[in-house]
Amino acid sequence: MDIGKEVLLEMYRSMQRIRQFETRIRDLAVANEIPGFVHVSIGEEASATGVCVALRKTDRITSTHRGHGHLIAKGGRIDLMFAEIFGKRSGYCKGKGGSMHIVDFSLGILGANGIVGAGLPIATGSALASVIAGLNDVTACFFGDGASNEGTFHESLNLAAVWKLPVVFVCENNGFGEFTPMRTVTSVKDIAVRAQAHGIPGHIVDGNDVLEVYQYASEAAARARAGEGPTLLECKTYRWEGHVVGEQAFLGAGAYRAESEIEEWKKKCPILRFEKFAAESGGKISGAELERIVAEAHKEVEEGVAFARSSALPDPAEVTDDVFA
Amino acid sequence: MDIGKEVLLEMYRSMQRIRQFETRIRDLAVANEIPGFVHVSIGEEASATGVCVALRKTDRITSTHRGHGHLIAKGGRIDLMFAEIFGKRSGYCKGKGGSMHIVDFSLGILGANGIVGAGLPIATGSALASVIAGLNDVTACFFGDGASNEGTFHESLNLAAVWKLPVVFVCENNGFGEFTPMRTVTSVKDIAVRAQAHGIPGHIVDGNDVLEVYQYASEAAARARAGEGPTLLECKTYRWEGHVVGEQAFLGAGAYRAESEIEEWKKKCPILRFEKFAAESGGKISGAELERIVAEAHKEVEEGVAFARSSALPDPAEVTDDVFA
Amino acid sequence: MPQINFIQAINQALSEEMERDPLTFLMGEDVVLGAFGATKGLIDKFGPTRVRNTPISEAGFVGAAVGAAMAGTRPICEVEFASFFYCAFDQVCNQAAKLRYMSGGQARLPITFRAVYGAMGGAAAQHSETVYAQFLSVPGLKLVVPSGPADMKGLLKTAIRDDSPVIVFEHGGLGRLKEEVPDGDFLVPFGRAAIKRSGKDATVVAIGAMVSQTLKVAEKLAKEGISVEVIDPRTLIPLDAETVLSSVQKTNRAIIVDEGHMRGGAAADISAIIAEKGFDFLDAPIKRVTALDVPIPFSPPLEKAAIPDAARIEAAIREVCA
Amino acid sequence: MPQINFIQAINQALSEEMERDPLTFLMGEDVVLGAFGATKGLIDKFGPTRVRNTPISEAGFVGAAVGAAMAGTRPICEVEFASFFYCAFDQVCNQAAKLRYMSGGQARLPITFRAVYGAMGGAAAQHSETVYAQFLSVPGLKLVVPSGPADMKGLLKTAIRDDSPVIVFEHGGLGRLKEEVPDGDFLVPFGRAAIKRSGKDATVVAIGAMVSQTLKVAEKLAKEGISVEVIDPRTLIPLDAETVLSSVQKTNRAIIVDEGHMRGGAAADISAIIAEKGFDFLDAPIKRVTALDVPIPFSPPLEKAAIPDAARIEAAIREVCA
Ligand SMILES: Cc1ncc(C[n+]2csc(CCOP(=O)(O)OP(=O)(O)O)c2C)c(N)n1
Ligand SMILES: Cc1ncc(C[n+]2csc(CCOP(=O)(O)OP(=O)(O)O)c2C)c(N)n1
Ligand SMILES: [Mg+2]
Ligand SMILES: [Mg+2]
Repeated sequence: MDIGKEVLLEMYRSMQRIRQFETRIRDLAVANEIPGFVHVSIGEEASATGVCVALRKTDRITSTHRGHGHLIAKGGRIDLMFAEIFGKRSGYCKGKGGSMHIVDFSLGILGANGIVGAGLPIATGSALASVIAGLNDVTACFFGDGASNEGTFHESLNLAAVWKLPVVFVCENNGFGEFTPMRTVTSVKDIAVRAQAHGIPGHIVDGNDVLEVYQYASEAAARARAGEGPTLLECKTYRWEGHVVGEQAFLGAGAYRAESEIEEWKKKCPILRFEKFAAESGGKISGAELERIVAEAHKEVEEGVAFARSSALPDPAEVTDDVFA
Repeated sequence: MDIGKEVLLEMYRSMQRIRQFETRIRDLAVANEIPGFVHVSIGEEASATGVCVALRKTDRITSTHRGHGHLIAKGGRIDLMFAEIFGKRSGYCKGKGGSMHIVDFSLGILGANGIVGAGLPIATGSALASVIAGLNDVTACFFGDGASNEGTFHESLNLAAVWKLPVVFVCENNGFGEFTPMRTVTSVKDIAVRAQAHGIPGHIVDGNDVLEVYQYASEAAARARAGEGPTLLECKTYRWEGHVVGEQAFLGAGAYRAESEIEEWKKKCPILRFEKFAAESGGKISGAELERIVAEAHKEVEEGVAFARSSALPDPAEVTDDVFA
Repeated sequence: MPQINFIQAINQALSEEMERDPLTFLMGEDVVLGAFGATKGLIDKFGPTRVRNTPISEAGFVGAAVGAAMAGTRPICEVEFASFFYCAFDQVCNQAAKLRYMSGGQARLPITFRAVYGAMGGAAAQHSETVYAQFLSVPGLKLVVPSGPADMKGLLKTAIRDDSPVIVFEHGGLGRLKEEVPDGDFLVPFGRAAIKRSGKDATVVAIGAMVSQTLKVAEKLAKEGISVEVIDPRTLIPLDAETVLSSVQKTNRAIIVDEGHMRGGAAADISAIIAEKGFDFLDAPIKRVTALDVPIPFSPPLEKAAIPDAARIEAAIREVCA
Repeated sequence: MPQINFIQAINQALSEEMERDPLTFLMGEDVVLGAFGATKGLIDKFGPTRVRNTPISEAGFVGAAVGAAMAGTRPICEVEFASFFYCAFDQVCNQAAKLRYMSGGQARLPITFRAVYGAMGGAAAQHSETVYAQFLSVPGLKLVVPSGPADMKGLLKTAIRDDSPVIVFEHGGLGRLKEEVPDGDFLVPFGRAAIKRSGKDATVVAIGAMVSQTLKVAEKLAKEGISVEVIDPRTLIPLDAETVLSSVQKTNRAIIVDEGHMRGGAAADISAIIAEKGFDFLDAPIKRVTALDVPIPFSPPLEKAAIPDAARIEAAIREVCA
């Protein structure tokens, strides 16, 4: 598969925006500038990016509690995300949702979700809507290895398979659910195998290789669009940071995984990997181009933080708005 | 596997008790002598029997809304069952449960269940209790093809697999969930395949061949007892009667399946099949022995009906008993 | 006006609204065959794309309704017996009810859930429960409990056109109840209670199947000169508290009759509103006539003892009027 | 007596009861590490057979607790945040709550569920809900809401020894609240309310985290000569209605303060009991101070506006005492 330069740069831009956003959010959370729980996806940028770059603007996604990366990859506005996570009126959800509940309907982002596994039936329904309305939009559904043990995972795969719905199920297997190693609570080594329980294709994907993710996602999306039904992609990756920002404070380092394991995975950084690919691209992509993207992302993030900080908090009177349509 | 004569006769007795009980209950329900919903398992006697005969008295089972056969096969008392289904004080549950909720703790029957798929986690927990208490009892879990689309099915298989629990999952695939053909709502042709999603053995079993069911169940129970974990058995069978007794009254015949299909399956009757086997057993089992069993079952059923009819209804004052321990 | 029954009223409402909006569709277990009548024939009118049998996966297909609604369609989702909602509670309570609010008003969730509730004669604890109380304190849901065919048609049509999640509870015992129902576009608004009978001595708020029971009792007591006002709230959320309170202002006595349980039930909810906003009108304690706080038993004499009947309704009215 | 906090009290109760009965075991997500302290160290004392990390499968492991209990063990099942119960509602409400009754008293279900509830600062709608009202009208469950470390220890130990399913709700904001807690075998019985402060002008029934808030307000009002009696029911099922009613008989005024919602909430439940059984004692409307009927919002000023605070509690007391 020959990937055009524009698309390649788009991938790098997405990964940089995610990495810098998440790093900044982490630091702001540690500095107690942000209320509530914050889950970041540093180290997992390639799966969010590879999938969303393979989608059309009119396609939809569902996300998770660790959703910043998915939203950014689908085109989410960093300033509105910061504002929401700061709890400001100018945020995506007027401050009502926060980190775990960011939504942007204009971009087909049906939402992050605080309930593990809840996004799978919702994504399946979103794909069903395409069939009902006669549109050929695809829905991509992000979820974790832990979520694949929720009954909603199988109920959704079954429903999508039986009705041949245009949905791509993307499992980001980062090896842990909270502080529990995936292997200790999961009956199979590879989540992709579970596709066999529903007679649909299941692929193991190197989740730190944005190009490989992009290829599998493109094929799965094309398949879905052609009316051939769902695909399950298992992106093997790893989360560098804690399950929730600040966990070190009460857990201490090495509480549930070895520092060395983290270091091993940092060597497999999806961004470094792409930069290596670019360097070997025989000038197709220049270092200068990448540096400009890094700088642009940095500027976008800093402007986003400034926007969020300078924005007003919601008026308490708004608390009763938006319950019913 | 060489099966002793006592065991063979026990199988025949069980199938006869089930067939005659279910036939009688059906007629009583049609005659409006019984309140509520009644689901009978005529034609499915071999799966209940083959599994339960392979169990020990101290082993446990969970059952379904179509549970009479499971209870009888595990040794349930027909008189107490009739009394319960008639809503009498002398019934298994003092009239509080009815057809869908019969329980006999003394026989390890943890109960029929009105909620499809609810028995799977309960059976898994019953197996967990064996591990906690250090006993080597096995739990067999009956459920239907429809139930295998509930999330509890996968959550239970996963949990049992990860913890290597002594449970045997027995799917009675009779081709329908209510009036919906299994193939129209299920992503796979064979439920047994779903064992692959949990790395456990899954076997397709001729559910109308009590001997084959007995063999697979014996192996699965031995495996569970040896601490090697759960097995999924899919018993292919068919229900001769409606989903619920009386459905013909409002559906009419042939509403959702061809009469010819029913006739085809009646030719595969598990009882006839066993009688054929007996006839070819070279005198190991005589026709007279089988006739005696038929007569005994008939007597037991008629005495059970008489007991139920002559029993008293519960005293309304008992309505508030048994809520809390 | 033609006389039709409860089930026919549902069928009419579904058919008319699916006719009206091509983005409306129906899904649930066995809706294609429509064995019990409510969805019968819809498959022939609207075809397999818009009338779908689901697997037995309540969380899965209820959640699919949520996603389909957010993506611009208008699902009608049937959950056979209301107690099966328990298998999909997260999708109803954490998702459908909260997504609009959490998204700051971005999400529209035009979903209509239909389910059968109540004791109908030996269906036992898992098929006889009156489940709406469990949704009362989940902000974001609208709860509808029609007491007869005309309200059923008009309220169900309103529910389908509503852009928020609505649960329509159908009492399993009312199926054959007949009355005159307007043809065609007949809508009953939410939040408007019906004064089923006016009276001056006591206000009885009755819900769902309890309405007809209460009217019979009121009839009887009228002969003795006890004049009972019977109010059917029709929708529990939104609730027409004004109509209830102004009735209590007139009668100075309040009784709530509900098939749900006493503890934490809809009767307690309405009683508390009266005790807070209508206290000064009251000359007597607020009585509740509800199911006993036990799972609904199977055996008919026990089931009868568990749920409210005419005798208990009558006794309660006499007590507060004494 | 040693001063320990809410979390330490939980840990002590769990450790002592698991010591006491070898058939007691603990399961839930991440209970082995016990990141938040409640289950910390139990793995070292009791080993991997009795302290089990579950997959993220609430229906599966809650149902496993039901089966394990029926098969003779005594599970303690942790469900992190109470709103995750929604994923397992069938196993709690259709199974655990009903199986004893449906089996005519054969089944014993000694299960203790633990879960965190309430707004704790920016956890948003799916992690801040006060969920006990949804269980109030499900007969067969016992509901416990401790307001401090001592009650937490004593009630949790009682829960674990109880042979019926019990849900113990722990407010997420009380974790560091300290008080003196008796060592060793200290049990608090169910169905016995605590009079946290006696007074004569008004009765305030406060639940869970609202107890300490209400006591502060009572303190303040005392200085102005308004004497408030504060009652902590401690268990919602069984409920000690007698203590509440005799207090209202003395004060003639009743207010209920609860972090749950107004519609269909625990406050409505208690209000209705007073309006029915204590009507003649009352000189004023029964006020409820509850969360607004909205999903709990994320942003702190909105969250603060949504849940009851000292100002609203004070205003309500002044209103009924006026
Ligand atoms: C239904 C439900 N159960 C439990 C939780 C608590 N929880 C939040 S994130 C998480 C781990 C999820 O693991 P995984 O799906 O692998 O996603 P990851 O955090 O690794 O990205 C858990 C258990 C929840 N939010 N929802
Ligand atoms: C959770 C739940 N959903 C739906 C139902 C209604 N229902 C009762 S039996 C049944 C069909 C079950 O099919 P299957 O599991 O194949 O068992 P079978 O009836 O074929 O023996 C359904 C849908 C139920 N009782 N519980
Ligand atoms: Mg993970
Ligand atoms: Mg079946």
